[in-house]
Amino acid sequence: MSVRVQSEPFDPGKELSQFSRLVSGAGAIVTFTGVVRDEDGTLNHMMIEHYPAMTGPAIEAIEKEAIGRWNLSASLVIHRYGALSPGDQIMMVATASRHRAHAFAAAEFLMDYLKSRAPFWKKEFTADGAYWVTAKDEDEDALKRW
Amino acid sequence: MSVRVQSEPFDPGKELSQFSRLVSGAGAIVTFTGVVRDEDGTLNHMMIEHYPAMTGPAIEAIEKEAIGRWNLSASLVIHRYGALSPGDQIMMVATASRHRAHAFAAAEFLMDYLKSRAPFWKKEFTADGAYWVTAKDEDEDALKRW
Amino acid sequence: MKKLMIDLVYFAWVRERIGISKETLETNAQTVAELIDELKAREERYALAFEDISALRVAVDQELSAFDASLDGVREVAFFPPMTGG
Amino acid sequence: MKKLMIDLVYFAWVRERIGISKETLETNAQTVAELIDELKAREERYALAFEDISALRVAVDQELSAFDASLDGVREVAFFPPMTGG
Repeated sequence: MSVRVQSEPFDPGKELSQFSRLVSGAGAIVTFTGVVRDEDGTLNHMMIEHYPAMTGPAIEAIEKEAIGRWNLSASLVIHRYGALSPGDQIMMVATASRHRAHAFAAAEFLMDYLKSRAPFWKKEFTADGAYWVTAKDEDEDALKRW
Repeated sequence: MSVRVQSEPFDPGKELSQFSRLVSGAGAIVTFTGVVRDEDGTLNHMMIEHYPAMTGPAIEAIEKEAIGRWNLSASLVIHRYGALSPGDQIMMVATASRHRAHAFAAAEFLMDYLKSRAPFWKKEFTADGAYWVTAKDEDEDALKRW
Repeated sequence: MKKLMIDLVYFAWVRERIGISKETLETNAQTVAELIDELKAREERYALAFEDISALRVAVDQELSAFDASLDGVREVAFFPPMTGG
Repeated sequence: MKKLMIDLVYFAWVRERIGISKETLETNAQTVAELIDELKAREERYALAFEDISALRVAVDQELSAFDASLDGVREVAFFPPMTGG
């Protein structure tokens, strides 16, 4: 189990290589990588704010739950904060399990929780001004299936 | 859209790096990597046989369907054949979409089809002898949800 | 009634409306809801930030909590809009 | 009745039971099922390979097909157990 909250960029490929070496024999490895979309060229950049005292513990709690529910042999969450440009990696989740269905379910579960329960807030800076991203009903609804 | 059927090893991390560069702006990238399990040390090695004239076209048809159903901006399937040892990567799927739910669904769909509809057959060589892996009912059932 | 010393932290547009990210408050409030009433009565910027409670979330000592949560023994209360991570 | 020249390919334990991976056959069979009956009548190793049809899959010109599929215009028929990829 590993959680990293950082402003520095990361390389999803290197992270997957490292994660794979760590868990060889797990059978199934799933990764999710979130990338800043350019929204048809309207997005200049994005600022991600977070709650340092809460972020790490909140993500660790979510990861522990995922490990228990799907018997993961390993998991990884990386989430950035600070200024990000279109094309930049925002975050990454990796899960390893004996069974593909478990690795997929755990990765989706982690993503759904990160979207709505980890203390991050995004502000988009566009040609028209700066706006806080509002939470989507569909993201809240996504949590209900777990 | 990309399909590679090969006996050579591949590096999932390098593949993800390359795939990410290709699709920057997609928002969501999901990968699945399948690794040979050592089955508690009983597996010596595995041979994967395939049907060369059918494998490529069959996987391309599956990928085309996934791209259409989930509006993917990119997809990748790599599948190995030949001799593999515990810890070796067998195969990898990558999907890119604007929305995480679409990228996840498409990756799971591709995996379910590869398990039961792409012409590969695995033979396991163990201390007790050599056995053809039998198809699991749960893999056939997994197809029914799509 | 025991006075409490509580750190308040604000994030995203709650922080922007109130104009500060952190402050320490001496309060008689026994619950988060009472604390919010006290803040709203203080100044217009607080009234504006806490105008619509349904648009807010609260964490008590770094745990997501309900608005009727007790402040007994609490050291830090955080107010923010629904999270938008991932 | 027109005679057909068809390539037959076998995979996994079907290949092992029959003992070859490929052969070309001249046949009067009009469907996959008739082709199987013809093969089973030929030799014990074919009878063994096609003993339980429910354990087999067939591809006609590289497309998964039903056992009652017509052989009209077909160039290659493949027999194999259920796939175990991924």
